[in-house]
Amino acid sequence: MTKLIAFRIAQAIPVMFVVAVLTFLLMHLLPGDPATIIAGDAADQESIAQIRRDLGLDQPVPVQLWLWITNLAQGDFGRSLMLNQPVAEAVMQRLPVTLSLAFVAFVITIPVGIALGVIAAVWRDTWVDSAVMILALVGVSVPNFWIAILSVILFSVTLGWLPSAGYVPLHDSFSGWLASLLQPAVVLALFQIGYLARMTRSAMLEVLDQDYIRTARAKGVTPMRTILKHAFRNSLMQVVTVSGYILSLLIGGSVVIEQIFAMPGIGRLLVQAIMARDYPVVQGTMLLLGFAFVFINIVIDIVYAWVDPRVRYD
Amino acid sequence: MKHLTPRNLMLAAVSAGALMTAPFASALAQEAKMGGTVIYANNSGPGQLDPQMAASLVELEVIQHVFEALVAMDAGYAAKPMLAESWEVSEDGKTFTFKLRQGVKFSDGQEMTSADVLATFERYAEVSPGKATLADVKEYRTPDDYTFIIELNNLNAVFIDQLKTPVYPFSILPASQRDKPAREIDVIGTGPFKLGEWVKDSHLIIEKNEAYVPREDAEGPDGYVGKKTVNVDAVRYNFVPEGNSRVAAMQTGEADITTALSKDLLARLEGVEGVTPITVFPYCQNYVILHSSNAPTDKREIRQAIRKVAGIEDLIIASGESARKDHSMSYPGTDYHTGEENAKWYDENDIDGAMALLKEAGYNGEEIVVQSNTNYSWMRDTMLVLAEQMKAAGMTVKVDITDWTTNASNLQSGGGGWNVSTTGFCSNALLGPQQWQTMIYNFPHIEGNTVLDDAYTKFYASMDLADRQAAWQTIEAEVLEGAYMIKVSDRGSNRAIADDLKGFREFNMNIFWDVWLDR
Amino acid sequence: MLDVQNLSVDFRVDSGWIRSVSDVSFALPANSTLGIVGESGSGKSVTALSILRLHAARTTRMSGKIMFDGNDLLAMPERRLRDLRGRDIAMIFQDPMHSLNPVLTIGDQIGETLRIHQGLSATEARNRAVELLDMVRIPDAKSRVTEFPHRLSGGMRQRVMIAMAIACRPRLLIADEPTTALDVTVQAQILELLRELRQEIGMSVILISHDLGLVAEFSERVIVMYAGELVEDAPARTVFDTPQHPYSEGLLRAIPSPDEDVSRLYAIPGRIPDPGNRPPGCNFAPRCALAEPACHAAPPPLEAFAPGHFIRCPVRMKTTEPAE
Amino acid sequence: MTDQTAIQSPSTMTTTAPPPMPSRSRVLIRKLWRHRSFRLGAGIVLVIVVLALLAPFITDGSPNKMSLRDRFTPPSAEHPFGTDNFGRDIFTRVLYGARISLWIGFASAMLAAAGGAIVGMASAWFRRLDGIIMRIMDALLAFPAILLAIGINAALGPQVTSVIIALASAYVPRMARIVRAAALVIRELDYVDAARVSGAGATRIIFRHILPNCMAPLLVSVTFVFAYAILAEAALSFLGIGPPPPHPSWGNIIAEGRDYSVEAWWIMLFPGLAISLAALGTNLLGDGLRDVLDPRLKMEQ
Repeated sequence: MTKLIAFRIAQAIPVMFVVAVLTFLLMHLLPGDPATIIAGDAADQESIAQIRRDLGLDQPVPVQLWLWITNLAQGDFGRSLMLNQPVAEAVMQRLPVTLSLAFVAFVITIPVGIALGVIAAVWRDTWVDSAVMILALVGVSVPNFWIAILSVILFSVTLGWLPSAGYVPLHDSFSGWLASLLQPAVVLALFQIGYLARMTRSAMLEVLDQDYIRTARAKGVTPMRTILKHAFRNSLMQVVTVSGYILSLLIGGSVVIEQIFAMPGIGRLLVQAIMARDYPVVQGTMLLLGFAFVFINIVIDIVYAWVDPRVRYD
Repeated sequence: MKHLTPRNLMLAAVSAGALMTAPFASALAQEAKMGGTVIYANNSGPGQLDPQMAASLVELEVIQHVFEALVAMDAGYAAKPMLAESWEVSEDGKTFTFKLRQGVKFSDGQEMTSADVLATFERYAEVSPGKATLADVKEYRTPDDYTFIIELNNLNAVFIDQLKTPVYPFSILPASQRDKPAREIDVIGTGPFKLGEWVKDSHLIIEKNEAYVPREDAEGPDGYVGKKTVNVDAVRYNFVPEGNSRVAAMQTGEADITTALSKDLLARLEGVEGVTPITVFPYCQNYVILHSSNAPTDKREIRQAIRKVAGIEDLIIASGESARKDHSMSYPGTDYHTGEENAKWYDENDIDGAMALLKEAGYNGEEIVVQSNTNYSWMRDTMLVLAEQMKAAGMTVKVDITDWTTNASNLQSGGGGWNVSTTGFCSNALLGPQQWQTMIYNFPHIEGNTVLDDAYTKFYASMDLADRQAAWQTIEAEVLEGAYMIKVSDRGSNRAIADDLKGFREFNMNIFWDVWLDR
Repeated sequence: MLDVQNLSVDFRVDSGWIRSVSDVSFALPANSTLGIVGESGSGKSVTALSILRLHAARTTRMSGKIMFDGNDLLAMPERRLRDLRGRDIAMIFQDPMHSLNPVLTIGDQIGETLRIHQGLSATEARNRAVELLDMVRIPDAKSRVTEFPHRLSGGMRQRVMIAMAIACRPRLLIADEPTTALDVTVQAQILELLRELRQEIGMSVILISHDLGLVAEFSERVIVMYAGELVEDAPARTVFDTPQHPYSEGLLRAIPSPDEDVSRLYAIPGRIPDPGNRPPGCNFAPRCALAEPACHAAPPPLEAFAPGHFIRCPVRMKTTEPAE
Repeated sequence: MTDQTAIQSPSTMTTTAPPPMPSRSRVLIRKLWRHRSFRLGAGIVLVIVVLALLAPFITDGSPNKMSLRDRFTPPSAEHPFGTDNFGRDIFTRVLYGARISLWIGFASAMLAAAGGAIVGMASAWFRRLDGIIMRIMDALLAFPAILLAIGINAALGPQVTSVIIALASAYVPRMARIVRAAALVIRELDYVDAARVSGAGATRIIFRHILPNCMAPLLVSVTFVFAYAILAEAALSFLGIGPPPPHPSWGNIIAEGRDYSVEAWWIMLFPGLAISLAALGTNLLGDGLRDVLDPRLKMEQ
């Protein structure tokens, strides 16, 4: 297992390097000069040129790339042009927000999605199944930012039940944290719940068709126990396989949700940085996200091995 | 006052004209309550707080609370001493002697002296994009701890007006910051607030500065000057980019004050209990910018044709902003506001005239690129409507919507192939012709225009206001007649304030000294 | 003990219902052995699964009666039937690879039967599972009990299946092609094991296979099924020595004998008819060398050829005298 | 019912040729038609496509025509979906938006399929490249598609084409994986070997034998990517990096209407419904295709 992890990380490094270089080049292809934005409207060309010099933006792109990579090799992600703080610090400040959002959404998605999928599979081809599957289909078909806006109008503006925007750090107040995350997390989770419910249902149906389910029934095992003990454990493996994908979808989806709910997370950082041509931030964020996703996938591999005995031993 | 409906209030604000009286003045009659934290839902947050590098409103709004300058704007936007006790100008208009106030403390407890002032100016001349102001300085002198003298090489009639600028403000920094690189100072000032917690992209808190030494010779607050008293414990700026969310925050009471609302969003707050929507004038002026070095708008007639088709009413409606119509590049009621003689180039709505001009210019369907951005919807929407108006007069228009960074860079550099774009100018119109100079030349990319060059030379050399006004009228006429820029509107700032936030004074930025929470 | 009367099974398909097993009757006294033989698609497995009602209820329709100890299993509420499953009637399946749950240990899976029906605690069940593994001759049972199925060979897995089936000492064991998926040598061992356990426990066994030789050797009585129908029902020796139905004969000739060349192995020409597309007359007629015009016209009845020997073949009924 | 003895059963050793079957495609079409969700999905998609194509005839043909005096008109007989802040008719914009959104969905799904087919084939055919290609695909797969699309789209600048390229690139890895898996299986089959022995070149084998057999899983994923792309376009527009205004893409209409979501709810309601309906229809259609064409693909999507 340790070998596998080491191997996966080793595999990821060159790929991340390619991602980093590509991001760098793509970013520098963009028109628009960050120095203009930093200087402000009232600045003249000379001041802008000076800012460009100060930031090293007057160097040729290959030189900038080389500098960036050599710094990167020493663990220095550079300094944000707009935020005037180290990229690593900027990312680390926002990471808890995005992770909290993704985590709460994940915690909502997994049980709800699985339960819906199991229910649909168990009552296959009945109205229950149809109802659940229609819901799931709606979940994967409705744009989440649209739902988010409608939800704010309903739950925050009209009913006043939940805060409309903002993020309360966990260490400030747990209930505040949860309240600030509940609405965005539920909205964010809708697509994934639909996806997971659909997937769990087919996984369950496939498992329920298996011979060992017949074996269990032949032993006199109750239907409930058959589903929970015999079928579910097996379909869980499929679920684990996609849970990494779900988590990465959640982190991706948070880009839009953070925007609507004014949450200072990675997604908003990234979008702002692209808009403002804050090159170091875009590059650093993409790179760190890449590592995060590699890490998530490794964790998934480990969980998978834990769930599926066949992998554990081999 | 209590039962004033928002609509009446807006009328009140409108009739108040350029010199803002405080419409909440009656609230001052009540005894101010101490303590509490004001929650301010702002549309974005500062990237940095180095005053000498600060041009964006969100930065300046914080900086004005934490720092102070020798000279600053009063409520009527005129220059008044703040950290200076007073100043004297020599006969030849070249030497400026500032007497500094004694006993003024930085928030770290150090007393401010002329050494700090000197360091500030020296650093400014090196790092600030606004350093052109100091380009003509011959020398600085600090004969004692409380005297600071600036000597210029040439006469500059508006030097003091330049020093009061709220953009790249001449805020006094401790001498210890003299050699700090641009944007990397420690945030220590003499202002009534000091910087508290700051989580970028999330929120920023300014706290009451207990060491603050107010100006006792004034009666009360007056723009950025006067006697400032802090009643609240702190102000928390929450950065909420979505207008919808800011409005929702006001409706739910999560915020006490918000800003940057479109006209339609502001309307949503009308009739909401406990919240008063307001529109603050003067705030900014909106212009259509024409690129005068890029074909086909390098032809004066074609630019003028675009000006003639611009239907201002529709542009204002489309922008979704609360705006007033006015032809001048200065605000009504201020020294440089021009009269009817400059009004004939405004809101012409003359399609026939435009077509005649096009014919005269030999226009033959050449593509005119209208550029704007997705980040500021009022700019985008104004340009979309203008593009339709131009098409109606037979122009071939290509709409190119980019993002703000590209748009802004192109405006600055003249690249990107644009002919027509738009932007708003906020401080320039307020502060007078000297602040307009860079913009007027830069954005339309004007080269070799002797009318403007001569008029500006005359402007700086005139000690007499009437002469300066005459020079400015020439400048403004050239810009508008030549259609380098097309004036669209005086745009107000739409804000909303909770009714229990008392003592609020309307100003171009939101100011939190002398306000208090009635809870 | 078990009396199957006029069992018919229909399955739902896209276009409606099709009959998979039609009008099958047979009986099995206590402590006896019965073989069911037929090709794939003959309905033998369907019949076996019907006894425990293991078909998907949604898509299956069953008629007739399956009497077990005087109770009709087909009419019994699911809850009561569940108590019978694994306790009184147990079943082992053809494919030991897929019949064991891959994510549960074999001890867990064997013990589960005991915990359900005998209310044993987890530890008790575990200990019993070790004993049972011993009983099915799995070496080193104590350590094997915590293994997962994928660690065992096919033969071992089938032994585990058997251990699971006999855990509650059932009175009836249904073995559906228990050796088909296994090597020839392992096949023999498994059958031997079944035989020994049968004696030890004293249970009845229904052995289902396509291999007439194997069934005849193991069982006291044999029924032959073709296209969902019972075509011959007789004592095992009779079916093996003097089968009367032409289909039984074909099955018998298809058994490879050790000294024969495999390439010359006999095969019955043609295919078993689709359940949805059966001929109007005798199901076997299209493949039958003896078929007469009457065979194609109407389905023949099951008739007594000799005492205790029934066949569904009017031709043989006419032409052949019972031996002895 | 699963009686799996067929292969071992001695009696089937000399199986005769199966009876002639009706042509494969006809069977598939009949099966698809019998599939309830396919019928429903195909119906929805068809209606949207027809409305989009007929947009110039149903409406006055000018989605960008402004009428500032008629701004914020609620839905009425004249403006069935109301008007927006420019007084533009939302119904017209939504119909024309269908053209853009469907085109983006269709083009990016096709481009992703083509790209995925090339990469997947290359990976399956040139075994030496397989490791490298699939590692890169895995890494890209780890990135949420929307992030990749944001990055690529930002670099290409705001145009419809960049949105298509960005979304297509984001979904190439998924497609490549599916094609590679299918191609690897087929590659090992006897008839491909036979073709190779008979001297058929790699291109011929790929195009004649392998590619047609990857079509089923590819087609199924194309429908799902189509649905994702419609949603992703809307999200990109919402973030301000979609097709540039005044293009009336559904995402743009919502993005422009969000400031008026309370007072003029119709601006964002109708395009939102349109997106949901289009995605729903495509998903239903995809479910049907999957069930019929490729029942084993269930897990992939």
